[in-house]
Amino acid sequence: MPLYHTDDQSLLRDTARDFVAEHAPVSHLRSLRDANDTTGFSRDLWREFATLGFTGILIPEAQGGLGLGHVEAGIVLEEIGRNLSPSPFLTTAIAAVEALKGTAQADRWFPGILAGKAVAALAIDEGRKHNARITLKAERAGNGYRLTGSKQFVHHGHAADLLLVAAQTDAGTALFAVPASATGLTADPERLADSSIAARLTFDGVQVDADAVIGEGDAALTRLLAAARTGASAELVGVGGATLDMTIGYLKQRKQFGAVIGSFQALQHRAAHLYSELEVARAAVLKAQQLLDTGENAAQAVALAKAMTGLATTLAVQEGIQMHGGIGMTDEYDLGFYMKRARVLAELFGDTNFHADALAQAAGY
Amino acid sequence: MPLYHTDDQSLLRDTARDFVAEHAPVSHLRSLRDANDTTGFSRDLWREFATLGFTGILIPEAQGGLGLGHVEAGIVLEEIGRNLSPSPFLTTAIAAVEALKGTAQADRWFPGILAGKAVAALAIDEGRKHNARITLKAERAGNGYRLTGSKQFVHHGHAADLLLVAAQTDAGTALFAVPASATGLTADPERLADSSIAARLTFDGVQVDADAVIGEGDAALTRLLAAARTGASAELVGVGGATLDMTIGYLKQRKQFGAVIGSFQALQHRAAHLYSELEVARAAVLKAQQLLDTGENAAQAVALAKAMTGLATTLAVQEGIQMHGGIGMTDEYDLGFYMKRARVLAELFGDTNFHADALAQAAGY
Amino acid sequence: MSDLDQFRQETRTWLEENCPPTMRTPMRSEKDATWGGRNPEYAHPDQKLWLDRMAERGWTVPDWPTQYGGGGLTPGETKILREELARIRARNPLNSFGISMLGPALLKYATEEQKLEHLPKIARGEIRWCQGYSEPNAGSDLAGLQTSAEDAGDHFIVNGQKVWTSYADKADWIFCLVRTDKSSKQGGISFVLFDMASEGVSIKPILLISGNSPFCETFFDNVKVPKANLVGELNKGWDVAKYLLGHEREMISGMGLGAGSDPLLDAARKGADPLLRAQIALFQVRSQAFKAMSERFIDELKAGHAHPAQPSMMKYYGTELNKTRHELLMAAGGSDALEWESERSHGGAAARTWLRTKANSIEGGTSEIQLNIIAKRILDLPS
Amino acid sequence: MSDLDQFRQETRTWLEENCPPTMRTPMRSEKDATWGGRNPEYAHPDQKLWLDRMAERGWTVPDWPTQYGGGGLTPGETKILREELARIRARNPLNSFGISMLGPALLKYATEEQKLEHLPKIARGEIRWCQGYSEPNAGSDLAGLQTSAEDAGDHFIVNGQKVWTSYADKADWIFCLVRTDKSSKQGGISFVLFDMASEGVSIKPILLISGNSPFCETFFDNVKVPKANLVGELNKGWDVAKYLLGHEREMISGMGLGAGSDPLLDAARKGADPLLRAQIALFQVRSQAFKAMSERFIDELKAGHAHPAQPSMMKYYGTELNKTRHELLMAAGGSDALEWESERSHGGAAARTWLRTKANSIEGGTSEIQLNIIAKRILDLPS
Repeated sequence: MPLYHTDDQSLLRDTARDFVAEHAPVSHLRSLRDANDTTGFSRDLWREFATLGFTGILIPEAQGGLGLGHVEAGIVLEEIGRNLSPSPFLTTAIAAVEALKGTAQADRWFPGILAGKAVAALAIDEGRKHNARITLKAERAGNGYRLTGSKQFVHHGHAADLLLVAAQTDAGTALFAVPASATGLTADPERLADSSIAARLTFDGVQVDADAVIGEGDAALTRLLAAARTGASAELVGVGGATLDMTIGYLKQRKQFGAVIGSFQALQHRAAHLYSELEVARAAVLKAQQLLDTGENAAQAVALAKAMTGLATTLAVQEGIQMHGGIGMTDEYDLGFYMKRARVLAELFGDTNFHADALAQAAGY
Repeated sequence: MPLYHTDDQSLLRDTARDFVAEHAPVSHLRSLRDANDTTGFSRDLWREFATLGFTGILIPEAQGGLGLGHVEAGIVLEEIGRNLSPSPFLTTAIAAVEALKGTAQADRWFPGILAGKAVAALAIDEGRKHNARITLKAERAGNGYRLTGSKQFVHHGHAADLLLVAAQTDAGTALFAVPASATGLTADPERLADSSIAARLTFDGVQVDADAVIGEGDAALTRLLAAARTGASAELVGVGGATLDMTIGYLKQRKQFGAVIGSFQALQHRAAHLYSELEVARAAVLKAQQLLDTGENAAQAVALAKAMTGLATTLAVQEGIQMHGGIGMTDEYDLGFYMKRARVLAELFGDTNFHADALAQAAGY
Repeated sequence: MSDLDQFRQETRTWLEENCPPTMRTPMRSEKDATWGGRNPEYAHPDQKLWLDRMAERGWTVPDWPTQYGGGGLTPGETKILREELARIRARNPLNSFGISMLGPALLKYATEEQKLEHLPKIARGEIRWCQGYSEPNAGSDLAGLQTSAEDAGDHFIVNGQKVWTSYADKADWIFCLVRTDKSSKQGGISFVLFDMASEGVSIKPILLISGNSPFCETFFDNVKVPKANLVGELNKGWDVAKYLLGHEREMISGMGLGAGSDPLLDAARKGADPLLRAQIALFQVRSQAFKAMSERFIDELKAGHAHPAQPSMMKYYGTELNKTRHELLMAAGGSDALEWESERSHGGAAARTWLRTKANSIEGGTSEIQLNIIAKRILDLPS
Repeated sequence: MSDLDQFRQETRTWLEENCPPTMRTPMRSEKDATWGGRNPEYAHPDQKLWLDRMAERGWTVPDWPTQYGGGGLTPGETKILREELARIRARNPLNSFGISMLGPALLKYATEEQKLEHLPKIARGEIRWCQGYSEPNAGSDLAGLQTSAEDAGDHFIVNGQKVWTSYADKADWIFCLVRTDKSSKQGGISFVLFDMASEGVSIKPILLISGNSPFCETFFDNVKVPKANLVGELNKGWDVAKYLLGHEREMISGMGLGAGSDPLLDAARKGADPLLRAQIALFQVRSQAFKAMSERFIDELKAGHAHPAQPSMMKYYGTELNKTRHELLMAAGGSDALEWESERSHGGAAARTWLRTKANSIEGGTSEIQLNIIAKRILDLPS
């Protein structure tokens, strides 16, 4: 498979670009924030995503979805990144769908997702840094399990209908599909720097049926995380790309010392270096998406994509702010939002260091 | 003590600068190399160092030396670095003198060092990377010890009269003063990339008297290494400083695209950044020298000096070569010699990573 | 005992008696800082006590002459005072742009009348100053500034707009660059002082990405400024501004030096993944070496050995370090550090400070400007 | 079975039968490379066998047309051939600037006669080429070149000097930029080919800091060059040169991609201190991502989607990576890697290669030139 978008994929990109830029530009995020919105995204927008079919992008056609792959999902996510659109798309339509696919729970949740009603959240992290240690306990109880423990950094965790919860059973790791309405579950929503809302969740003996288990062993969690990390990488590419565009635009327009600052060689070289890093990151992401879609072993490509986009987009926002000078520091200008979102995405599902370390371990050192 | 040179020290610098530039400029190193010299330095030059008093710079006045400190030693070393002068000054007049000072062996070796005859070498490393592990065995035998094991990266090890050897006794680490003439000692000289010669030494049951022990426990070795590392840092400052000067000179003279390339902003900013790194490194070195001289705990300042000069001078030679373009790659031009020497010095007595790691451990993480 | 030893002993005793214990605890937030001014804000009454006691001795500005409210200390005594203050971890009695920026410029360029008028009030924290340099179209390029001061006999009429005026909304007076001659660029600028309560001055705070508003837009609409408030010669304000910028740079570069316990080391000790640990370890090499550089710089400055453009190097290096420090702190803090409003995160202190540091390499002359200055004035590279 | 599947099967079978086992082992040093030419050097006789067998099928240049000595393969087939060669770790049958640089330019700009004359000899490795671009006063700035070609009826008389001519001392022919019009800068340059055995050509190898001499100074003293050897239009050699530089850049950027087993990973596995391990891990992120970028670039190139200036990005990124790779290898190798002549160190292989890589970001257009090109041609930033 050549490492670029097919004509169909380019067409999808045009559609997604127009739609997201029109319906959820940065001003949309800004207005949610300024209104002190407590949901963290617009449910209307989520339904519009459904109307376009986006919420079913990974759902098989036989189950009413578009039956497309991670390349296509990434195309939508990149536009979400470019516009900083608050959306449960990544957690719901990508990660949750990927985890539910082929399980008994798919029939229960896919219709709501296809309709743009159901929202899913991912309850994975237990400490301030993402890591492989899961301590939330799932004990056998009745004809199911009882969950006890806590989670944090759960985007949409307070507004979701469905929580995908990584837990520890007697037999090892397992992934649970827990309805948000379950008794004993409390969600403590926290606004983050990028105006998104992530919850701290407490599971106080939450009782679930046996069929809440959607995967035992590491496989299900790994599949969910691969989808989530690749998605976050695509979103980072969007954030970094938009930052570069904004910065290049500013360099061409801002005058100092009687010249457009984009004519200064030092800034040109830094911009060219940044462009290179972002292009390389983009390639790494597309590679991971394609491998996920062909069903090959994508573990390393996924880690690579997340690690590389973390590097490239972090550089993009740093250079973006510095090259803009004072105006980039103002809340009125959009650039700061990009820096904040980049930071959150870089941290999400493991940062560059986490994945680089994982790759080193996988390579035997 | 203010963190700059006193008037006396500045005077010494002028003397050292004139002397080294006249008697041991880069062409001196080049001619030794081209003659395929097997000593690695000029014994005539070593005697001239003695005539100026340099070889006794750290030896107390009561024992015939100048009774100066590490700041002054560093002033001479910086000029050695600027001119890439091959010399046993660092190993002999700095490290060995510091280790022998106050021991019974001082009377035996100081006169030869003061006369510019005796040369000392430091046998510390046992593997390709400097570390704290000493396995060369010193067993009690007769009225002394028998040494068995091997060492590498021992500059002047084949030409020295005296070897300072870190060994492991039943009681722990100890430092031995071993005459090069000892039976069972073989030196295998190897030319290094920078045209210096370092030996691999084999100790095959080398018998020494009990008074060959010039220090037990870590203290003596630590004192020797502190002097050696601070000295190597000063030499690195010289290498980096000369590289910067050479590069700035070239930037002012070389024309491309109808302008002097030093007028291109991208190169200006990189040169200014390099200048900053070198200034910061220079301050760290002076700090370490002063602390050694006042007898305060200098361990961290020494590690810092070696780590920081490794960073700064490595950057200097990298940027130097790149900004020179093709001419810097030719053997005919001196710049390549600076790159090679910088690499050897960066590795000597622990590289930046080694010392940064040591500092982190000392800071409790 | 030498005179200096005796001075140290006396100072130590005085500080023990006069520095309130509350003023020896670390500041919890920016609100704990003492800025003085006509409408001073004190989070704790001891702030005022501590300020008054220090001002009484002239020790808010220990090395200024006594006739201007200073302590009249020698460089050696000043150093000892600072060491003794650091020893007991005393808080700064007075944060002040008047001290760090304007004062040195007045000492060098002002008339005796101006000195006697302004310096004592600065020393006692009675008047809080702000700086009016940057304009919407003159950021890095100060020479492009347009705020005009027209000659109206015994006063100027000032019209125009400044941006990035630090704490203009809290300041009593402003030191300000104005254009007094439109025919030349740098030559036509003058340095004037005026009261922010003057008619025609209006202020609009700028909300920053950190959620705070330390800067303002400041508008001047026919503001009357007496000619007696001109500092230095007419049309030679550029010299004053350059001199003063040097001091601003030093102050900002000081941010590279973490004081007291180091949160980054604390974070590392709590456990960081191996790659972050490596990054922190290498950062610490530069950070600690820069501490040595700062000592050296101050010593050289005192001895008159420092290159006049060295403050640019210090400002460049120190601010870049500080940005890196907070990137590392954010990485160490993980998702905890991303919280923006929670009590647990002290109202998003980590993230807000991280974002605030991004301005370090912009304000007071961008890193790019400092690199230009180093390249041209120290390395002598051609334009 | 699809046609491509069948092609793969046939190719695999043919390679199994025709690639000598010795040619499937890693090269121990540069001497094991096959360069062909009038006076070919073979460290092993199988090199010749392997070259001849591949050339016979046109597979030294699989995608060139058959009438010029190529294999006439489609892009899909060419990719499969490369994959199958990689699968058995076959050595490159022929290293050649004729293939990597000159060939593509001739295919685009040469006359039919020129193509028939030169391309088959390139394909079969009969003629070894070198490139005459850089001059003492025209390094990054090729437009400053001075080697002149004067019109003398049916031929030119070439005078001047080139530097950094790779392997000029081993080359049979040169492709060379010469000035045919002094009145314009880039407009007055022509692209000519001539035999290095021509009277008036002399060569002096340049000793490099690595101790090797892969480059030469090349002098032309009234060298006669038939006008039939002009490629493209007179005074339009700049276009040919730019086209060809694109190919050179691609080739050099390929160095960022370690092939086969990775010595850096091997070193890391043998044990590196924690900070070096961290640096290698982060390097690997960029290095592996660049592998993906290279795939993408080649795919886009084939599809005609690649930005025409994208080779500059590839060259920049790939060469900077390769330099970093060898810095890390030196750090991992410690004092062992500093030995320069010992057998143990294979004659200082690590250090010499490390030093050699420093030229990667200089030759074929410096990193600075590539960044200029990216800034102007891709990002559209103004001059």
